[in-house]
Amino acid sequence: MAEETWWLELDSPEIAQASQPGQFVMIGFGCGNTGAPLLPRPFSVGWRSDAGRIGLLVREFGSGTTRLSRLHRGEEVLLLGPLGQPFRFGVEQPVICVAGGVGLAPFLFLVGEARRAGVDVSLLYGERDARRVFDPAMIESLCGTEAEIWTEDGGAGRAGRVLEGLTPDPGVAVLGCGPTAMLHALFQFTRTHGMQLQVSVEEHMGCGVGTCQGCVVRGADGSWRKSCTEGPVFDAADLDWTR
Amino acid sequence: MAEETWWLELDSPEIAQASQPGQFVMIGFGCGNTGAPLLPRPFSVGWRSDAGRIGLLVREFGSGTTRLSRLHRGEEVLLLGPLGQPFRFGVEQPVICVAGGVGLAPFLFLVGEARRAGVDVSLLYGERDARRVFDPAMIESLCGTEAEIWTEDGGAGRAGRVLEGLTPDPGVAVLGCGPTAMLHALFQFTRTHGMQLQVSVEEHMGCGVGTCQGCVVRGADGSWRKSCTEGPVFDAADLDWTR
Amino acid sequence: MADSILAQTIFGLTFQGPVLLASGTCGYGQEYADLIPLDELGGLVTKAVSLEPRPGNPTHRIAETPGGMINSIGLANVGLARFRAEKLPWLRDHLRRAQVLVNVVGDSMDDFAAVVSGLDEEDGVAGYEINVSCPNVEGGTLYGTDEQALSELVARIRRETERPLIIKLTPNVPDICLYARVCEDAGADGLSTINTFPGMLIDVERRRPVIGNASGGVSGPSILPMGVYLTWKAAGAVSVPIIGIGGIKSTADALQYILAGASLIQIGTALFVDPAVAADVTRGIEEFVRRQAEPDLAALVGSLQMTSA
Amino acid sequence: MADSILAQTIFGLTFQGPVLLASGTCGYGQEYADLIPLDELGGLVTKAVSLEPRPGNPTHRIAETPGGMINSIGLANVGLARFRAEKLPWLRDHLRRAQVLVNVVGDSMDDFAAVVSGLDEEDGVAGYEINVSCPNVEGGTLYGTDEQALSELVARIRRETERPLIIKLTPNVPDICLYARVCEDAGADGLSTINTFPGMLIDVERRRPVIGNASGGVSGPSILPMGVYLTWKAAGAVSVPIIGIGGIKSTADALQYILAGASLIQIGTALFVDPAVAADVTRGIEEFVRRQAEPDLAALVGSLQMTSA
Ligand SMILES: Cc1cc2nc3c(=O)[nH]c(=O)nc-3n(C[C@H](O)[C@H](O)[C@H](O)COP(=O)(O)OP(=O)(O)OC[C@H]3O[C@@H](n4cnc5c(N)ncnc54)[C@H](O)[C@@H]3O)c2cc1C
Ligand SMILES: Cc1cc2nc3c(=O)[nH]c(=O)nc-3n(C[C@H](O)[C@H](O)[C@H](O)COP(=O)(O)OP(=O)(O)OC[C@H]3O[C@@H](n4cnc5c(N)ncnc54)[C@H](O)[C@@H]3O)c2cc1C
Ligand SMILES: Cc1cc2nc3c(=O)[nH]c(=O)nc-3n(C[C@H](O)[C@H](O)[C@H](O)COP(=O)(O)O)c2cc1C
Ligand SMILES: Cc1cc2nc3c(=O)[nH]c(=O)nc-3n(C[C@H](O)[C@H](O)[C@H](O)COP(=O)(O)O)c2cc1C
Ligand code: FES
Ligand code: FES
Repeated sequence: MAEETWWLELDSPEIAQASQPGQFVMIGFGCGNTGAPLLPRPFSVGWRSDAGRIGLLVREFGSGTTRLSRLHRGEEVLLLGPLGQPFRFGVEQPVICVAGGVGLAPFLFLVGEARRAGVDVSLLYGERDARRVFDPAMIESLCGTEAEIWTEDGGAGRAGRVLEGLTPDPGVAVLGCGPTAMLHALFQFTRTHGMQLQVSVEEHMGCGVGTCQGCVVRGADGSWRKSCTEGPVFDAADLDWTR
Repeated sequence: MAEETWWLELDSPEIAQASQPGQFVMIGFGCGNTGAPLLPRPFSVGWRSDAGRIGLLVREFGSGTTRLSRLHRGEEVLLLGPLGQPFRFGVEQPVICVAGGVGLAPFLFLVGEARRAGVDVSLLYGERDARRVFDPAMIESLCGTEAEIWTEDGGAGRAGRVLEGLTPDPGVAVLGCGPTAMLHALFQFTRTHGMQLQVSVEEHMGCGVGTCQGCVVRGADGSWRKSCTEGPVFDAADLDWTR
Repeated sequence: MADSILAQTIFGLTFQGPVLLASGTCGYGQEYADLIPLDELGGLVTKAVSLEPRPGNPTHRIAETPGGMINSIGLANVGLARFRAEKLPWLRDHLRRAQVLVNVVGDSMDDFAAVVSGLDEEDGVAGYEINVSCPNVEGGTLYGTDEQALSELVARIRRETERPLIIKLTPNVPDICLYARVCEDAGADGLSTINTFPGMLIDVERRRPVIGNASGGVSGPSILPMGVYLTWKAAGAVSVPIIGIGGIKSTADALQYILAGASLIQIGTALFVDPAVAADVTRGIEEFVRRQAEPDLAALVGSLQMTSA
Repeated sequence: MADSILAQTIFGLTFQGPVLLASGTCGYGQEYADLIPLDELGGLVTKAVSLEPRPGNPTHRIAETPGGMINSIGLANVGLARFRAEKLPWLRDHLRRAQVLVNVVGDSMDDFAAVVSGLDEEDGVAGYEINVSCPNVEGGTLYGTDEQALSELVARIRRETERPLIIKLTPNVPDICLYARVCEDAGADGLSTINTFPGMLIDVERRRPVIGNASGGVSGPSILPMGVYLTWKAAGAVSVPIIGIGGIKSTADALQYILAGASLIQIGTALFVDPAVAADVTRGIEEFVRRQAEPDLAALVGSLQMTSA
């Protein structure tokens, strides 16, 4: 398993049944929890099983993910979801997923579903170095196909940034999830080459359901868009990429 | 084991070596702990081994004791101690220890030490009901002698309050630890019968070492006495029992 | 019947239970409709409504603090016209027993008055909670910290409506009693205590504030003792009813406010932690009233005893 | 040498490190002598010293709150005469590099002045921290919340001493900048921000306040964002150095204050959690300065950037 990144499975038949790739869940520890995290944290649904289980790819970062890393078998957490707008794709157009780091999560779910639906889909996955790369065998078993892996230092897969794996092709729909810098680069690339792009964005969240307006991102028209209900997946063209 | 009461052993050679019966330790979870308890909590040293281990008798109550109940083997806690003034006793005078509830803790330590030093010591131990009574076999093994057990409902040992086990005798030194109401009754009894009394008091603590003045109790002369450094064991005659 | 023991008439309105959802944490109700049995609660307070729409502050707007959170939403709201046209009809249709209070903000007395008078003919608005205490916008606490201005503002709004007028106070004053009395004297029907504390978090690696607007308002469990204290002080200073707010996430927390003198309470941040908390606390308070063998909830309000045991 | 990178001259005094122990949480030093390498710290601030001894408040004096604690010690202290006779000699003998600031309280201007003048001939006192911000005694924040009275008090004490005069401000005001400027204008050499927030906890089963004196001051991690905010505001309002206080329990917490403009910081409540925290934070700050490739700590003070990345 990749360093400080792990796979977490939770039983939640309702969420498993209703989830679509790109949607997320809020995971919290309830009002009885006295320590951090107070607020629930958003995680992309990374897989679901017919048996009513969802899988999440979690990378340890701060208090929320640290707390998740200490979950023991059988422990309960609060789950709210599935939330937000999924990625849109269809058999009529080939799809390339571009994942940076833990942004891989939604695509683990999407690639499998899309393939089963007969969509022509491929997955590019970049990490800084080999230690961070999520188990390729596990990726293949979840997706039903291999990912094209890139690492900046070349320690695993190809050497370079994941975008180098992308070939210009206006007929292809690009789906992106990862660090902001990567999404910016992806936007430039797809705009230059006239390709459609959807991205999953990340912003701090409060409620996860549209009440608090904490999670907004700037739209192309200057308005604020709630990433929890109008996103997290947006058409890149609808967002403001100027800052 | 008694309901919601358990025996906790911690390795701390320095504390084990230096502890005297009646002294306490502050147990805390450090500055990295984000949840309750924030402040460390005081616990009487309930036993020590030559191998450098101390034993505590803990009864679940609020956030601190709940957190302690979740300690897993090998986990580290912050220990400060031994702190405070111990009970004073000697071979020249028989000693009767009167424990109410988890106030049993310091006497588990004291009775064993006192017996080994050749002191004539006995232990009265009261609880509300049988379910709360700490394992008599364990008491005997720690103390080297049986405790006289009282429960209010008669479910274990004798029926009644623990004070009923006390016979007037001015030649005996009484040591008390337990709920405030019991200590008050003990004070009345010993004063009426001209017996010496030392008590271990309980007050909310901050620092445990005399800096914050949070833990004071009212002295007989109206002054405030720090229970962490001047106590927790006081001569009953030095305290204010009027309120 | 389960409700009757909790029912109270406050500000001339019937509240079936003491728990309301706090302004800014429940949107305009609809967003929580699937998760919270809104019409079984005491009520809800809408997100602030201003005369004109407000876009709100830059991002990040939210961050977690020790035992709480900072928000700097900046009173982002759809404005009076769209609130009336798009949000109020839903509330009117779906909240028939729960009371809807509209949280009102403005840059000037005229602004506040215009929002209130613009809603005063509308059904579905039970009363107004006047927000003179938002730390997230320039001048947001202006009226809340100037006795003279506050008095004029309350009197001015009072002329616009006969509906319950509740002033939401800032904790950020040396003596909340002064402001509480000013509101009562100027004709307010009640007080809400408290709004958030100004706070700031810094990302030390980047040497920048975490919050886009640099600072924001601190809410959540960490402010509970301050809120209980200020509610207790305010309750001792005025005779109008008080809504206690700040850090409530359990029955015991809510009861602290009620014993301190609050007739009603609001839950904000804890809704994010668990939307079920509002119903849980309502149930918990009911159990407490029964367990304490009190005739009803009202008997608990302000029943804190000050003599030692 | 390890110290030089952290050393600063503030108020005309040399502080070998930026960490001081906060008033009321380290007694008169001696109590912590076995646990904390006091003379390796920046310094400590004594428990409040008043002209006459004060017995302090009834019990309970301490309780835990969500992410913090309430204390209502009531400025219990031995009084000027005994402080001078019994406490100061120990400090003088044992703290040779760490600076000792004496926290001063009084009921009147004369009281404050008398304590300061009563210590001003004594060696071992590096300066005074004037406490106009204690929420635990009647009138404890009087001077801290009245600009005119504050100005007169500072001017009055200024006449008694040429030693550094630092005013410890209350967070409980609408605009701390006003009070910060008043102090600077009246001759203060620095400010300490912040003291505690008034708070209350209620034991709902007993329907009584947990704290013997009903309310007390809230300190600890829960007030961190408020303290950082107020330090940042105060630092922007005055040019005298600031000591940041409130909720610090880690290097990152301390750095937030420093980036916000504090030259020094104090740690209080966290000492109870772990007495090692003061030395740990000192070490952590030193590592941070090196890692950020800054010449020294002073380069970090107030280095918060406000433009977005
Ligand atoms: C739609 C969405 C899907 C995500 N999916 C995944 C995933 O599949 N796997 C994964 O590992 N991570 C995912 N994340 C990120 C995940 O939520 C972060 O790992 C988490 O917020 C970091 O939290 P922490 O508590 O560990 O760190 P903290 O130290 O508590 O927070 C540090 C950082 O986390 C972010 N953060 C803090 N509070 C919030 C909040 N309330 N809401 C959102 N972010 C916050 C900020 O960037 C902050 O600087 C997703 C985020 C979003 C918005
Ligand atoms: C000298 C001394 C020795 C003790 N020995 C034992 C022992 O051997 N075994 C045992 O089970 N208990 C012992 N206690 C009591 C133990 O400290 C309490 O069980 C504990 O404080 C309850 O803490 P909690 O966190 O579980 O409850 P909380 O809910 O956090 O606190 C509830 C109650 O605990 C007490 N409390 C809260 N904060 C503090 C504080 N900072 N300091 C002290 N008390 C506080 C108060 O009574 C409060 O109402 C001792 C107490 C003292 C003073
Ligand atoms: C995200 C968010 C938005 C808020 N918006 C408003 C608002 O528009 N008007 C208002 O009066 N209070 C607003 N508040 C303050 C809350 O209504 C409440 O007073 C405060 O959060 C304290 O309660 P809590 O600790 O239960 O959250 C907001 C609070 C949060 C967390
Ligand atoms: C037990 C206790 C006693 C205190 N006594 C004083 C005091 O005498 N004078 C004073 O100015 N501040 C006093 N304070 C306030 C602290 O110095 C500090 O300003 C406050 O606790 C915030 O810092 P912290 O969160 O690090 O504790 C006291 C605080 C505590 C917890
Ligand atoms: S997280 Fe609350 S509106 Fe999106
Ligand atoms: S606990 Fe701090 S002085 Fe006793």
